Amino acid sequence: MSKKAALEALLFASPQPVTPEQLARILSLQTAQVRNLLIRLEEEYSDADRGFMLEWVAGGVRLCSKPEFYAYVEELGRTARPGTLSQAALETLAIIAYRQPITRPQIEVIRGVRVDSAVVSLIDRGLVEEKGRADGPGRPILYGTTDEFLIRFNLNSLEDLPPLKSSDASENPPEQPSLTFGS
Amino acid sequence: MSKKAALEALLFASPQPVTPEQLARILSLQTAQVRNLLIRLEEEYSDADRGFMLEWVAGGVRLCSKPEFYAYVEELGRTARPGTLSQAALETLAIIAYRQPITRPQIEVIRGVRVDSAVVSLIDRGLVEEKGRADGPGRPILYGTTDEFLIRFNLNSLEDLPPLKSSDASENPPEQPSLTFGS
Amino acid sequence: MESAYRVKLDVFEGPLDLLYHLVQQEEIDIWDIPIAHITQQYLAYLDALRELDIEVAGEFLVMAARLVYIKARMLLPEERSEDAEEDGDDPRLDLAAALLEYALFKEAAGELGERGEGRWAYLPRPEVFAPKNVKPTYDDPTGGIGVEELAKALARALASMRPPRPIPRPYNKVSVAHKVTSLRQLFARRRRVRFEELIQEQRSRPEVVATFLALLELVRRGYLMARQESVFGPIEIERRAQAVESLGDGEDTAVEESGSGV
Repeated sequence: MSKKAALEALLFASPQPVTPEQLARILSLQTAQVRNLLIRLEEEYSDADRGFMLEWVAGGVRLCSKPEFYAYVEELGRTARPGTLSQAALETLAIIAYRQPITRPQIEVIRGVRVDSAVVSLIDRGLVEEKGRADGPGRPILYGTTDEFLIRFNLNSLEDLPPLKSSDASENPPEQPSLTFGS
Repeated sequence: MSKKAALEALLFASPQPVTPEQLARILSLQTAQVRNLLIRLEEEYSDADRGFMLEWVAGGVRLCSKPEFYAYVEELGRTARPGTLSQAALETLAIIAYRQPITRPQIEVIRGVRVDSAVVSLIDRGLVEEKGRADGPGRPILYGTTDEFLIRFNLNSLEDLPPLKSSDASENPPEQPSLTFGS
Repeated sequence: MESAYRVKLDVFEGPLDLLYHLVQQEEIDIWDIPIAHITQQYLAYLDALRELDIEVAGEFLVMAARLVYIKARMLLPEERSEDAEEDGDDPRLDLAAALLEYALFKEAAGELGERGEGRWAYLPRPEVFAPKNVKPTYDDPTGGIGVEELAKALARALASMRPPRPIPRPYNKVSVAHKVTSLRQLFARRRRVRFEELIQEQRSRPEVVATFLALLELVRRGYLMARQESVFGPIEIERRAQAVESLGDGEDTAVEESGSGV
């Protein structure tokens, strides 16, 4: 088995810098041998055709992406998430769209569960934003939909939202005797 | 700037699988070009002198250390060996994988026992997640598998699951129209 | 505890697992299970468990009942309507179907297990190096849903909404002593009251508890007695005639101390 390959595997998988001494112990090699191998790896990685490098930092060596590619890597961080809305986010968005402005506790009364993360994800997506604060104890934040929301759903205004066609009678927010909004 | 190097930098920076489409968009390349580069990288890494490899999994690609070096990596203190899945968890996972989205009561009909704790443990391990709610009374939670499931079982997609087959020869009922396998 | 004999017991995941094992062990045609024989084996296994003091899960017992039921139905003379198919109402069919479906997934679970074997040895780059703290952008933040989906989602959310929970009234402290007093007043007027009636009058769980404790206290003091004519019959609470006078004020304070509220 190639000690060089094993060394590369160790560097690849280590979450923090490792010292040549540590590596030597794990690989049953002399520290000097490890240093030589590390120098060979460093040279190989320095080729312009390679995307990562070996870096000597306080406490040892580690691998990292080459700085000239940081812009790409950042872009990856932005787009890595899949676009589909979770069921929780979808229902939360629907409640906000039809009942805005609305506070988080009010949404939670309808959904019956906490909606913190759903609201955060909707804000991240630019579909929902804060719309001031409600009166009352604690003055909770009011949420509503954004212009981006209208554009994405191809709506001219909120009045273009399709009417609720269920037999549900509780369509008009002001008169809902059964709904105890707020905590 | 070498696109191959940039591609490697991206793979190197992403622990999660990324799709060729994502990579192509970030690098302003055609998906086909990205695929060709990925195949070249895969070949290079397959050399016995290299410590990590390229893997096509969960609909994308990722780099991972070669399994033959796991013993070394473990000594670094990075333990990845999870507790093995219990038979109960494995059976529950299989049912969810093949019949998703599925509710807990539906799983319990097939297994003939309660599966609460098995489902919880699968969620804890990140192999299973909620996928919305079923219609009907009580609107029970629907469960499905995660990308982590695909990675853990080395599947590119759910279509790669081997077809269900029984080891039992006497699989065909004499004649009874009332049998409804699955839902 | 030293056991004279040793039984090797396989662990089964549930009643279907056990049944499937028995069927396979005996190389039985799953569509023609000799139900009496299998039931006997099944029950024998449960007995073995009990002998080892292993608690048998409820699901195993439910299946045992189901087996016995099927066995009984097979013994009954068949009252077959003329147009019924030959095997149309064989009570074993549902069981066979359930067994087969379970077997499919047991098999699949085994394959999955093998597939996952050793997969942990493939380590990705550590999460700490993943690009972080970048606000994600989305090609389509809506995830491709249309506006009709929104209306449906709201209807769904409203439909599954539970009626608001009534705000629980803060429990008033209920004193056992107080209940003792009111029970005495009641039994001064009526000699005999049904236990059920006493409990039904109470408006909260603490009051039920206090009433019950007060009853016990009065029975202990010999003021009341409880009687039940038949097993599971109604319980009647009755005042003992000779005990009324023995209740002094001094004893009453003792109750107030012990029953300072629930």
